[in-house]
Amino acid sequence: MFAYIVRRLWQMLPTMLGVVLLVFFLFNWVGGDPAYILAGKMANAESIANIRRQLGVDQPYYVQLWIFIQQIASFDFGLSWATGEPVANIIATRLGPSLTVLIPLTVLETVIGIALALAVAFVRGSLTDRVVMIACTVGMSVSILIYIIVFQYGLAYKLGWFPVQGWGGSFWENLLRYSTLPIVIGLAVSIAPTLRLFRSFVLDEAGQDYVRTARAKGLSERRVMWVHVLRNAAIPIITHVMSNLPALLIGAFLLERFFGIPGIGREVILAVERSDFPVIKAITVYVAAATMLFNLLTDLMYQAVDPRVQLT
Amino acid sequence: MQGFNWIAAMALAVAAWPAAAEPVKTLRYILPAAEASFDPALTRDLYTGHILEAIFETLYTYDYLARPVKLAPGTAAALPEVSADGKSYLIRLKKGTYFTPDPAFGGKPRELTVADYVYSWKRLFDPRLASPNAWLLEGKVVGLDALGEQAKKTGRFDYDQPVAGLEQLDPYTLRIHLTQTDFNLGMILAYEPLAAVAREVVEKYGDSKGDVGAHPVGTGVYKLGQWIRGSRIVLEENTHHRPEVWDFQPSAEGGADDERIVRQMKGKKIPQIGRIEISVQLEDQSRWLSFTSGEADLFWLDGPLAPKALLDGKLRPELAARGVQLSRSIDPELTYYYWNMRDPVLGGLAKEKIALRRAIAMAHDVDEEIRLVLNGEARRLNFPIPPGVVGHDPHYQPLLRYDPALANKLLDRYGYKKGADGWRTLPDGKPLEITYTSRNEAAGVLMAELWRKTYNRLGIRMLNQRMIFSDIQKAETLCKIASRTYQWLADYPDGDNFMQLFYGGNIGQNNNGCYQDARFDQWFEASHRMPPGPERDALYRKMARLLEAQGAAMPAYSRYRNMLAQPSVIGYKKHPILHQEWKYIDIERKDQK
Amino acid sequence: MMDANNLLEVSNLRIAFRVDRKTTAEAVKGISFVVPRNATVALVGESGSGKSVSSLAVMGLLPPDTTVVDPASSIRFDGREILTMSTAERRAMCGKDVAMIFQEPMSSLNPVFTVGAQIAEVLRLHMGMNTAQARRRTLELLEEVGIPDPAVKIDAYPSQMSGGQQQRVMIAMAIACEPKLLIADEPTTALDVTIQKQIMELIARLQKRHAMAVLFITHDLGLVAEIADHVIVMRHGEVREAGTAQQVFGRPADAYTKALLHCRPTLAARPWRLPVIADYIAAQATLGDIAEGLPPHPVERRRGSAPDDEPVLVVRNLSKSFHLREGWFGKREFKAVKDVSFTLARGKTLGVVGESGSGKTTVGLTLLRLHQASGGTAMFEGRDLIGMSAREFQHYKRRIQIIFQNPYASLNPRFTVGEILLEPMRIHRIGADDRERTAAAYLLLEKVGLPASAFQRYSHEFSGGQRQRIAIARCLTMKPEILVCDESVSALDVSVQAQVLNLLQDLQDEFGLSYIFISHDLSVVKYIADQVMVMHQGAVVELADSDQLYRDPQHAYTRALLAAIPRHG
Amino acid sequence: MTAPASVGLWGLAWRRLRADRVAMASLAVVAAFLLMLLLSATGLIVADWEDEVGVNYAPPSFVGAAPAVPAMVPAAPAQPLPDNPFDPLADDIRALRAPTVDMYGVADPLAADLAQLGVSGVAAAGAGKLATLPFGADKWGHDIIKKTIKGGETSIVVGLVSALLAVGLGTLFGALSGYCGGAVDDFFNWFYSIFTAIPSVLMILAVAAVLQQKGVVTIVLILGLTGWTGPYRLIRAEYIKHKAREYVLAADAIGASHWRRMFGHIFPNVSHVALVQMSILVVGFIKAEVILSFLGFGVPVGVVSWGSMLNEAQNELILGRWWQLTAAAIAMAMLVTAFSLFTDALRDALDPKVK
Repeated sequence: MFAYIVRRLWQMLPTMLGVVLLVFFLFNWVGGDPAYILAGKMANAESIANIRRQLGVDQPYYVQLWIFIQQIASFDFGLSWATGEPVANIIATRLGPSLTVLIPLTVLETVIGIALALAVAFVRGSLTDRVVMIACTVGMSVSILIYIIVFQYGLAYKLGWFPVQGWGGSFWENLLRYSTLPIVIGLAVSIAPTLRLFRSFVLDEAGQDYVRTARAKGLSERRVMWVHVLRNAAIPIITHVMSNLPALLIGAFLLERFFGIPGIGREVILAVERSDFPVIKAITVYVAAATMLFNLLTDLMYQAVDPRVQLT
Repeated sequence: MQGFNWIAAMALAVAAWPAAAEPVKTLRYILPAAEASFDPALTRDLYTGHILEAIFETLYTYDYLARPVKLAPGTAAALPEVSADGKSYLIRLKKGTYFTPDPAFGGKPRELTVADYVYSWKRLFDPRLASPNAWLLEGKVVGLDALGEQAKKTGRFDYDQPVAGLEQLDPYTLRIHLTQTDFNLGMILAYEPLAAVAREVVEKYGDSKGDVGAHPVGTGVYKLGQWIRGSRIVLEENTHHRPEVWDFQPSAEGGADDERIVRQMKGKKIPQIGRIEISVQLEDQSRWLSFTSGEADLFWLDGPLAPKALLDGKLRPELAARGVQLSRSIDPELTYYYWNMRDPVLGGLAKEKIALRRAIAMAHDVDEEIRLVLNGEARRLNFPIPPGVVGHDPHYQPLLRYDPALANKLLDRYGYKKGADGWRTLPDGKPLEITYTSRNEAAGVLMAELWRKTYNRLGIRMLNQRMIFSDIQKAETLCKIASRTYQWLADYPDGDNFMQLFYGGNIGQNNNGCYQDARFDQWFEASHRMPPGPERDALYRKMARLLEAQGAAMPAYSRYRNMLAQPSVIGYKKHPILHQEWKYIDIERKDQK
Repeated sequence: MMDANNLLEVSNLRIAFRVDRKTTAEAVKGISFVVPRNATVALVGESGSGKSVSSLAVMGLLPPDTTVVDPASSIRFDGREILTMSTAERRAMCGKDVAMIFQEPMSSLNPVFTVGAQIAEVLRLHMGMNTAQARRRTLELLEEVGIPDPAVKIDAYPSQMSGGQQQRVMIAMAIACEPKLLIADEPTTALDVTIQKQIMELIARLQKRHAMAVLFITHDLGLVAEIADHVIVMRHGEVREAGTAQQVFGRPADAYTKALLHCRPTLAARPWRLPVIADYIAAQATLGDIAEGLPPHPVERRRGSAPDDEPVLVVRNLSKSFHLREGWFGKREFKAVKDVSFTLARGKTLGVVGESGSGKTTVGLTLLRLHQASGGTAMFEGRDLIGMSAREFQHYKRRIQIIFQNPYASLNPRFTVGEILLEPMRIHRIGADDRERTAAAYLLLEKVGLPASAFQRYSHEFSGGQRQRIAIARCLTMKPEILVCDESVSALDVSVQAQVLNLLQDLQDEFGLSYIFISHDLSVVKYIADQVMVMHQGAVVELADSDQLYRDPQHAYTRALLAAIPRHG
Repeated sequence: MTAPASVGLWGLAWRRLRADRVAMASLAVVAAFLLMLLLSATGLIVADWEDEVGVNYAPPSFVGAAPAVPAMVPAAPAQPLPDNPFDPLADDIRALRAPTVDMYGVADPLAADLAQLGVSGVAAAGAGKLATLPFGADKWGHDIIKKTIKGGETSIVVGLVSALLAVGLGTLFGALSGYCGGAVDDFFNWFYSIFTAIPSVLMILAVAAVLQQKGVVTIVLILGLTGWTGPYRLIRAEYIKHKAREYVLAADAIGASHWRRMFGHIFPNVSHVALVQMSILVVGFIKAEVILSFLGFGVPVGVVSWGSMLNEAQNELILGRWWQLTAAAIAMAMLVTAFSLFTDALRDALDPKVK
């Protein structure tokens, strides 16, 4: 097991290197010149040269690349160009709010998705099934932007069920007061695709021979679904949920912007708007690393769920 | 629904929790963009400026009510004594101003002296800091620039080395020696990058690569409380601040409103509001819904939201009925269009080029731009110096007026013939295409669409180039932008700050149209050395006319600043230069939550 | 009507499947049969005969949304009508009174639960046992079905067991509640012959010990000869013949039954041509009733190698290893074929037999260089096919061809039959132009017994046997000298198998082709091969003339294989 | 030539599809959109969408004209230089407006020309503009219905072209990777793992942060270059699966070249995967274009897309001008729903179980 983890980590290195090269290529080569943003409104050539020197962007590319690699290895990406805040600090402090929304969202989405998928799979092929699936498709075809605008206006402002936006200091306040509506919207947006996906996972399994065996044993349909099918469908479900998490961290930026949640996604957009390259670079590299680690974690979880998997 | 109720109950319980310990008056405010570093030397945006202005203090500030704006002493005891040649300023400090307590001072109160200002100004020239605000004093103070040059060579900025131009007569008295005549230095000294920071604090928390931007320690009325970056900033009253009392006179144009404010506020201690809670909200809808649902007390009604609250520049009746107050002022800002004088197609002083530029200017419907792009939230401006700024001429008549028919005739006359496809060519038959550059965001798109209509009116092909801000700035300093809509917000409310936009010596800095004309430059240099007055105004009028006649640039408008206040806010009036007025106002909340 | 001695009475069972909104396809056309208590009844039929559908109907396992059971149908179990039972009643019955085992034990067991848990689940459900009781009983059951070391295997997952053990687990699960009826749906088809025999014996033993009835469903009539008391032969959803085993095997009344009995090659005889169903049906139509089937062909075919055989392919020390990645950079070698040597004579057939994993298929693929050999030589016309470059081998490709096992996978589904036949000729520039090639293709279609209209149709429109003919025609376009038949008839129904074997034999007679005939079916190999090579775990254990090998096997493994062949008649 | 009874797999799929009523209905909707696209792309309809036919924000006819609008329109042409109605100095300016302006001693280089040409005055602005339109007007007075159709053209083209690019890349890479295996596979897998390690939103943002040129081509490139991973994974798996299939071995045995096996034999058998991926991506990309527009990657000026409309209309909604948002959202939802349903049916119809 340990050897397996070590080997997997070792295998991540080339990918990580590729990510680093890609990010470096994008930002240090293709990207615009940050000095002009930082120089302020009365920029002259001399002050710009000075800023370039301070940022190190006047160095040859290979030197910059080496510095970048050192930064990654030491987890020190220096300071944000826009705010002067240490990048490591940015990531550390923005992660909490993001997770406060995303973890309950993911858990609820998964649980509700599974429950509905099994319920729909009970009546597969029926009119109810078809109607639900078409409703899901319609639900998916509306842009998330519209969900947010309408839900915020309707539920928070008109009905006053939730605060319009905000973020407080205490975890419980954030979770129970400010995160509720973003989670509701996140659920409304994500439940349709999740349900469709989970349904297909469940139906794939429901067509397997062992399900026929289970029925031949005289098991109730509920037990067949919830025990025999679900346990097998859990494998693709875990893959889906786990591989989605890191992407969701960034993907929730619209929610974070509209509801004033100081999370990672919002920070990325802010950084993009301010051309704050160190922040984008760091987040990109770390999210890529997180994605890879999550993949590893997923594989480790397989072992718990699926006895056929041998991690060697 | 059981579950929902339970959650709601929990939420209420949680919400009610901090309420018990809050006897202080609290003002809630919204910033539409995230704040940056709280280091005055590094500030570049007005959002951060709000906070800096509250925490740090400059030598001078502005009178709250006086219009046109009037300089007033801040930490200085009085307005500066300026020598007749405008080259020497004598400044005295008020005694008894203290920095807020900080471990950097070893637990002892620390009084503000002129050395703090000298230190803060030196910092702007430290190459390691690469301050974007050095230009405020660049080339002005004797010996200060040399110190920066020396640091570039040695790699270390010597803060202990005295500067000849900054003569510290005693801890409370400073004499500044300027390299040339400048009557505007007082206004520059009111600009928040020149506020005082304490050397001990900077050295404790680290400069440049350090973290002093996260530990603002100033002498202001407020100090930083809770701070969740990019989300929530809480300012608390600095109880050690030197005692001040609200004492302003109503201004002539303020009328009944000013009278009321004076009546409500006069004699009160500054500040009345003990706590400012600022939240950062990036989306228009979120901000607006926050304000209307009562989650904010003061609201900056920017751009796209204006029609929601205003109708023909007045508060909508339903809001007025709720007692919402509107404070509306014109920003000391100039929006103008420039055509690059070095552009091969547009530039130059040849007559057909002037005709081309003036025809374009005449075909542009500024009023439509105000109506559609700005939702009516701007005032048409014919003169390059906006209202509220010294040197503005309200009676100036524009030479360039909207007349697309005439513009087309002018182009016909100068040989810009229309081809078979309906598009004009250059007089020599080459294709005519003009690039208009705008920012890569919603407003940039709208402006480009409007300009496309203008060029379509003339039968000229327009290409829209959309770039991120930094790239535009880079291209502008290299004279590579053909035409653009440019906005300039006053650093200090004097015409000089606007006319320098067209000064030949500023090409590569902010003369983005790269306009250079010997007469203009000569008039500008002359005006620069004059104190404000009719003589200087006359020069400004000639300069404005010359710009128009040559079709180098066309002033367009100044935007309105609309602030909404909830009924509970007392004594509020938007100041055109100050970022915020929190210390001058009061709030009266019956249901103090 | 109800005979108390009959455990299961199926009468007038009529089942149809909905194809789309308008059309339905009838799979079972009003069949009736009974299963007496304590008896073993074999339900025999080829694919599409409706035998499995009938058994699934008994268990209520047909997909409810697409199945239409005729209301006049009746299935009575132990006196109770199953078709009108409530779901709960039926559930209580399934797994307790009636149990079922399936063809694919691997996929029929839930991969994520231990076998113990899956068996105990039935016990807890139907017998009301608690966990400890169920575990004790599970151990007994595993012991009974012959799982070695049950105390360990009870906590094993299905994937950790062999196919035979998995089927034993299925059986243990089925007999856990002492059912009155065990339905076995092709329980041995997916298993190797030696395992097949063991499972058959196990079922027979358990049937006796537990005094239960067994409904045994199979396509292989020969398989049930030893265990069935009653035999029901089905075809196209109808019962063709029903009777006691003695009666059906001894005096079959129906032509189809006879055909089934005789189409399959036996070890005992080697007719010049195998009889096919059409022969019997035609005979029945013309002669009315024939007591003994068709008279056997007068001449028996002689097989065997002769000293004057001209060797066409000489294989020496052929080996093939696969490398499995292991560890950081390490690889593990797996030897699939170990030093195989043989000589193939012109116009003769070399049979290669072995169980799954014996490497017999790999030998074939390696000879065609579809797999790269790890070592050895294959001399063809004095050139080594293994050692030459890929470019050189391109010219030899058309001379050595292969027919695969799965007729459904070996033809490109997006090509018409015409395209399939023309492609090799175009590649090897056989024929002057496409017109000539088309003419050749039509000739070949005729030769393999397909109508000319097949040329423009797609392979999915053909049955398995027809597809195998197309595959043969494709090979023939290149006029090869050697044809590797890799389990080419194993996936076909018995009656079709005979047709294809006859075709292969005809072609050999006509063109003098040499075959390497790879199969797990010893009877078929005995029939078609001159020489037989027995492979086990990648190595050749025995190579001899076929008659000699079957008469006097030298190696213990060969003997075990031969002993496992079911015999009848 | 072909016997009527003989139908290929595609033909069979089409038959199954035709039996599915939902599929046919959604196909009809998609076809209608494509027809509209074709007509508008060739300029047969809505070529005049840029005409400012209505007053600004003219409401839909069924709502009725906004009361404030007619009051404002005639005011505009009344004065050559319209004053800001709330300009406190309006009267002074009017009073002071003289036929000639004071030049303050600055010479006007064009004085002579202008004197000859004379002042022509301003053409009446807003004259003849409609107070209401069938589904209202946008900020400029463009007819929303025409704009929506024109916007659909851009959005669908962006979706189709970038999906084509993504699927093309994914298929090519996947085919090479799955078929060749070994080092080629390792290389493409490395590439794939890099692209999937970075979430696509972040990838798009990163590219957004650095890219200079904005426009339709940029959007297509961003989407296409980040979207190839999904098709790649599936096509690669299919190739690995098919490579070992007997018909491919048979093709090898008859001497078909690698190229022929890859694209002549295997590709037709995996093309349905590419087709389904393609339609999934079209839907995804049409939706992604909205988000890109929100982030300022929108289409260039003079071009309209549903994304740019939604982005524009986002702020109109809180001002009570819901029609542009509604029109774009409904049009998009209709197409996307129909396309998704069709994709589902297509996937079922192409179900490779037939093989």
